[in-house]
Amino acid sequence: MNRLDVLRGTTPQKPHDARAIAALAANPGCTRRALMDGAGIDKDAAARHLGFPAPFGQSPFAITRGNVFEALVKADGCAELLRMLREVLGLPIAEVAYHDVENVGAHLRHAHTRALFDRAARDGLDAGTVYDHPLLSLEIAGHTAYLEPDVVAFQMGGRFHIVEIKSFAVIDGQADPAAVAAAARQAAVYVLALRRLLEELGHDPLRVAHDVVLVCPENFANRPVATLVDVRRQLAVLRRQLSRMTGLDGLVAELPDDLSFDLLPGEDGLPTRPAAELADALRRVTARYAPDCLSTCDLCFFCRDEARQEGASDLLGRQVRDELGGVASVAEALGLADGTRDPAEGQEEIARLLRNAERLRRECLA
Amino acid sequence: MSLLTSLARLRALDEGVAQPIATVRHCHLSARPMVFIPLKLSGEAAAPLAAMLGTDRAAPHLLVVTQPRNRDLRFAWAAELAGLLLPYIEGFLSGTETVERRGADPYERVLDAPQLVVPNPAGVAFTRLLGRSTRFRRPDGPYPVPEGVPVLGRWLTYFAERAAYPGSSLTLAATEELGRHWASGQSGLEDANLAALTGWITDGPSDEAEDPLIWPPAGPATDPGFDAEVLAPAIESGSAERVAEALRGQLEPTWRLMWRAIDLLGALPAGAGVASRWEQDRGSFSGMAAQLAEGAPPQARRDGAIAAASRLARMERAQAAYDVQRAYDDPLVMAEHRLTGEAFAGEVVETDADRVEGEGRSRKLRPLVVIKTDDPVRLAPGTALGTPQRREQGAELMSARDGLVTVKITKGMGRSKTPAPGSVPEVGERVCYTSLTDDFKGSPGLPEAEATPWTHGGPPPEYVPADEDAVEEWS
Amino acid sequence: MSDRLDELERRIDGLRAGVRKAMRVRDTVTARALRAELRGAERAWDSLVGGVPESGPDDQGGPTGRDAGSSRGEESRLVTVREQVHQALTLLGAPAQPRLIVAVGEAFFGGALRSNQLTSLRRDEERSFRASPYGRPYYLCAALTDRLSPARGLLAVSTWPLARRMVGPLSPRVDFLTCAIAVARQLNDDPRAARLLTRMARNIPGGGQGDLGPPDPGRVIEAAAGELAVHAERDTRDRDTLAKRATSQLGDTARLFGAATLSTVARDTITKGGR
Amino acid sequence: MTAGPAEEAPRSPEQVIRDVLADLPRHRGVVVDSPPGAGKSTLVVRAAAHLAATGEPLMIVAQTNEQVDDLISRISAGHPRLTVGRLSASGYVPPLRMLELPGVAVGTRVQDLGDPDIVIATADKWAWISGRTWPWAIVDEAYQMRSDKLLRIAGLFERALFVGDPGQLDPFSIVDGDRWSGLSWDPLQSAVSVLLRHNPDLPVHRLPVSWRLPASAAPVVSRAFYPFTGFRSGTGPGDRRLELTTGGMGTVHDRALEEAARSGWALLELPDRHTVRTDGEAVQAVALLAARLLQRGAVAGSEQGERPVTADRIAVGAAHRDQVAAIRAAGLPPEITVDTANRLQGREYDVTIVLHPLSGRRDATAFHLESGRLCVLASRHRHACVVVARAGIAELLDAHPSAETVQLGVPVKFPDGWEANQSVLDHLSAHRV
Repeated sequence: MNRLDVLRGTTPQKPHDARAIAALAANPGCTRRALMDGAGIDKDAAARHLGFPAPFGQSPFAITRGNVFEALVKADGCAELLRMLREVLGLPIAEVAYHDVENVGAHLRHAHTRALFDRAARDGLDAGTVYDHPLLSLEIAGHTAYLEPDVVAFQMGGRFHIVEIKSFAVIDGQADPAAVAAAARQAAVYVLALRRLLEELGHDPLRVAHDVVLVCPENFANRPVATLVDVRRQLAVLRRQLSRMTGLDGLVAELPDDLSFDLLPGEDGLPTRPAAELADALRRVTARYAPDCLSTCDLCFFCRDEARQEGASDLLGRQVRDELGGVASVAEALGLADGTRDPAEGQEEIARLLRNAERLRRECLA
Repeated sequence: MSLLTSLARLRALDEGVAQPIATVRHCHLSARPMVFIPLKLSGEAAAPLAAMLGTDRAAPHLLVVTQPRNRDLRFAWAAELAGLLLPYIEGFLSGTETVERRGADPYERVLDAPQLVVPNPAGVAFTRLLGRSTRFRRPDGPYPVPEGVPVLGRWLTYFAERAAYPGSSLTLAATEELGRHWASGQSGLEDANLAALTGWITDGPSDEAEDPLIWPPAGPATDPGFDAEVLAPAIESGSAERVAEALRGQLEPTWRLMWRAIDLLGALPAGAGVASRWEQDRGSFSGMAAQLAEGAPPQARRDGAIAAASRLARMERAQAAYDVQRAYDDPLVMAEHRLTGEAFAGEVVETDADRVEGEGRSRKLRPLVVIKTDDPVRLAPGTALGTPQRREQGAELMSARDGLVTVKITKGMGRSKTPAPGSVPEVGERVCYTSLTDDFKGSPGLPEAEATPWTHGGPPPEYVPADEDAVEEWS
Repeated sequence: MSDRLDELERRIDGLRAGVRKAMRVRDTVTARALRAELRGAERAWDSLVGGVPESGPDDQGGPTGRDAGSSRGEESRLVTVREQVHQALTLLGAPAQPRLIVAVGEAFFGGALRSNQLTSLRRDEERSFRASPYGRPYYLCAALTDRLSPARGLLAVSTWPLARRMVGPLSPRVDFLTCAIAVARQLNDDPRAARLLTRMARNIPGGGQGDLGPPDPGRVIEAAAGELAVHAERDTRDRDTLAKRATSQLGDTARLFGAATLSTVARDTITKGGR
Repeated sequence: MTAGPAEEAPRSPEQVIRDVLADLPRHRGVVVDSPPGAGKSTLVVRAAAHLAATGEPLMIVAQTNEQVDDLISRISAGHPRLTVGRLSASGYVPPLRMLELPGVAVGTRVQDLGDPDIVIATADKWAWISGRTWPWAIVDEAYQMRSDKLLRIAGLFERALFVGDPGQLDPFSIVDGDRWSGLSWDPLQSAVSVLLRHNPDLPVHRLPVSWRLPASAAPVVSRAFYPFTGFRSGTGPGDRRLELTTGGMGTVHDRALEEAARSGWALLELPDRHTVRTDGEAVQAVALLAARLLQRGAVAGSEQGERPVTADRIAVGAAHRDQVAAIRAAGLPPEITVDTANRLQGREYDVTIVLHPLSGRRDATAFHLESGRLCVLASRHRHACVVVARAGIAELLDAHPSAETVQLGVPVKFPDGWEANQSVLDHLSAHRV
């Protein structure tokens, strides 16, 4: 049995979605996170159980807005979408065939998707142009994750394009770079999944374009606008992270055998494991907290609390941590600064710098 | 961020209270700032939800869009906003002074200018979007909007753009200004939370700052929990009062924080360069007002090639000047450069005030000053130096070894054969010299927009206000 | 009274805080209970503050942010939802989504339909049909997918030729173009009609002219017809095949409202068809 | 540089130069990408002479005064008959060697120069010139030139040849330029990218051969920094030799130099530790390497014959100014160049000693990962490059969070700094000491 499964114990595996997979790259240096993701443990549930609920939430207005916009893009036989595909991909007029993969039962969707794309890839003729609600899959650390791109577009030219529909606005050609990046990372997951699919089917994976079609509302109107986004960089990062995930066993090997992240869910699915016990278990694998985690990891408040208790300079951010050279603890750094602590071997320089800085601050604030 | 600031953060973390990283205030604070706290509807680009604003901390105005998705209510809201902001802005246009310029006609400059204070950079960004979504509207034509709205749009755009202009104080983001003067014991990311940052500076840190129930976000984004549990039902109910009350509850805590932030900054003495930078702000503001009066078209959506290049040149120039001025105005800022060896301070231990170089006509007064310093000097001989103690002075580094630095004074000693009294530091005086100097060579001109070269796409089409701009949906 | 108000407000704040605390730790049970109390308190507050109607402007503006229900809605309240939908669909002459039906209702019949009024419509129609088949002159029924299952979110009219209610791969586009032509033909001076046509026209190559002014119906019709010609032949073929299958494989009800057990029926009927 | 199709059938440098010259009259602009040491200056001089020969006046734009002076001496060496006018700012003092050159006039105004065949100046100086246009221009180091500079001078010429190295550091600004991102004329983009976005049909040629980089380096640099537009080295294996005439004492520094002499690369790896930027040990190691290199009487043998590696043929490169200062302070012979990547651009030495930008760090910022930085540092040498670094860079890269944001409408830059660093590190690990 996979050691990661042991780590998870009776806790049901949390399936990865595209966002979760994309998030693997957020902090690869963090063993704690890598193991929890690898084992497929619901970090959000864990965080709540530990008494450190994640600071994330989505406004109902945002959610409605998102759904309404997607509906608008797909309304009237994808009229808007076709217009945009004709604009950005030069789609021929004749290509309008629409396939709603969801017309089959959920249990058949993946197989149906495979069949449809296989046909499209084999004979471009009479293939669909817009595939709505396809279902792709990707292997993550030995488990299959199912992924639902918004739309996959297929072109007579024989290329597949991932279409990503987002409800953040493109204003005068610009959009929030963080939001675009997130969309690109997510789309890259779909591109990779679709490429793997074609490969399995014996087609050229590169027929999936690395340019994804990002559809957003334009300016302040509801009118959708499409932009091509090159996700090659995101793909490279993604491949790296996935190969790390398979390499997790290395990490796992060093873990004590009795270590378990099991939440022991009860009848109602709520964790029953004593929070303190879970906390101890987590603390046995090192985290690598950085303030950036506050926007990328469900466990952030737990790890920040840990960093506070340790008085770790990580609290102040990666940059500060780096400026302090080898010095990891706040007390140590300050001790070196006001000379109450002698530099350990290799700390002479940072000590000199800190003392200098301290001298200057005193002089100026005197 | 320098090691000096990092040290301050460590200290703050250790002592549980923010540490000063400036000894003077580097931004201008208006006697009558307009505090402006906008809220937007989640999931929308620029759908205003509410704003709390005003110049009187005791009497904030609350503007609310009670049906945030209703286009007409949105413009009504913008009109109300115009009704409050425009009188404030235009109030400054009456008192002016005439400024003579070399090689150009004199112009009228306002004696004082308005100042917009928003909670955070996101607030500035939203102000920009509000401006963008209203400045192209028309009071006439197919989709008319209330009178003031297009004008408001232009001013909001202007204020948002000024916020990006280094050293300008026309628009301040509270978190940024506080962060420029105090180092908290948390990360820069967490400093973006106004409640948290002010907490560090005043009562000390508390996780309550992250609890939206105690300290609602300072906007423009609202707390999702609030949206779900309070706002949505209130809007459902169709009760305008209830929506207004809900939003007032979200805005009032931030309102108090904003004035607290202003008081904190106000308690610091203004740096020497602040007045001159504010003077530029007044000039810029007067220019904008003039353009508006002359009926110039609204600011373009994006800068054209020429506009972009000239704006970049102006901003780089301003940034350089701002950095140097801050260092000259503030020993604690200068200390950052002393730490990296680009500046040094110490006591004058020896001078040769009447030293001269050259013979006959090329005979020049070149006094030497030797300074004893503990700072690590990393300046090569020949480096041009300036000093905060005598701003008109020019100097050059001769040599620096074992804590003794020899400096040659090259400028600012007056015309006579011997240095003007006080122009050369005396033995025993504490002085500071730095390679940072603000000697700006004017930047070369740019072609007219009509003469944009082929390498940059050639002349752009002239802007004609199209109905398209005016009718653009706002939903 | 005002102390009562204060007291209420304190209580409301307390309850809200409670709900949000509960929500943050996903304690839905508590949250639900508190919410109930909260609503009560809020209603009390409303009535105290005085005369706020429990149900205000009924529409949040819907997806595109339309203005709340217009006065013109009033007179058409007399016409039932069912009839309004029928009017709209008849004008369009092709299966359509509630969104479009509502827009047409507004633009041409001064209707005040709302999408959510249409959600249950198909089910009601089916119920009434099962109760007394063909008891009504027409039914608002489903369009059928290539698996003869009801196509999601499409409404159609029972009196149409069967093929028109079939959805082949090209049909969504074809129907859109058909609807565009219909709307263009009917174009009146109502600004809402113009807005609708503009929206449709800009998605037809050669049909739009930016967002400016009222679109030229003639031009839209020409453009739409032009693209229709490209798809027509294959679409008609697909639909006819589907229609034949529907006739041979489906009973009356299923033929109108779609095969109930979709995938299974579809699959073994396909194998049947193979024989 | 943005991704392009890989080179078609490899053309010889001479063919490429002919293609370029042939294209000049046919197009308003011609772009030539030149990887490190691929004979960019040679091309500029050839093109200058070629254009001057048509009798039409020519203006040349370089980025720094050094580059201008260097070009002038090359031109007058190769084509003594050509008259050259050097425009300079009033503050500038021309080196004596230049005043002695025949047919070279120096002045601050075009009028002061007489009417030379070629007028040459820095982009900054050209920006002040007006009231006259030239039928031809050559813009050197065009990838290091910000597009707003080009905007200021583009009115001065009708047609232009743009030459530069796309792999080096991009121009930058001290202010945040997001408001312009995505614009085809973004002033912070390089002159070439803006030029090509507005004139996509202009021909882009590539010099296929690096004369500077030895056979041991060209493939490494090409793979890491020019993944889509490879180049090869002009010299074969063994054509470049580096001999240490005096014996070593088996210290790590000696062994590093010996490895470098043998293979063209060496990685002197210090124990894994997080350090401050001015890592004393690393700085010491760098200084020692330089000193030992001189002591051991290194001799460089190449197609240009044998010559001792004197101090002026050695460069030390680092990422930050304070590192440079620290290294200088460590007491190197003043003739040895010590500088940041930015300032080493376009320069050439026999041996370079590099303090790895990621050495001793715990996290990498975009600055440290920028591929152009490492590219400059790893491509200045004719014979060998010795890299000094703390162990642990592999782990740093492995743990690097990728959170870079994406701006719409901005062409993706290749190579990705992470990939480039990885690739170079892979190669260096084979030469670890």
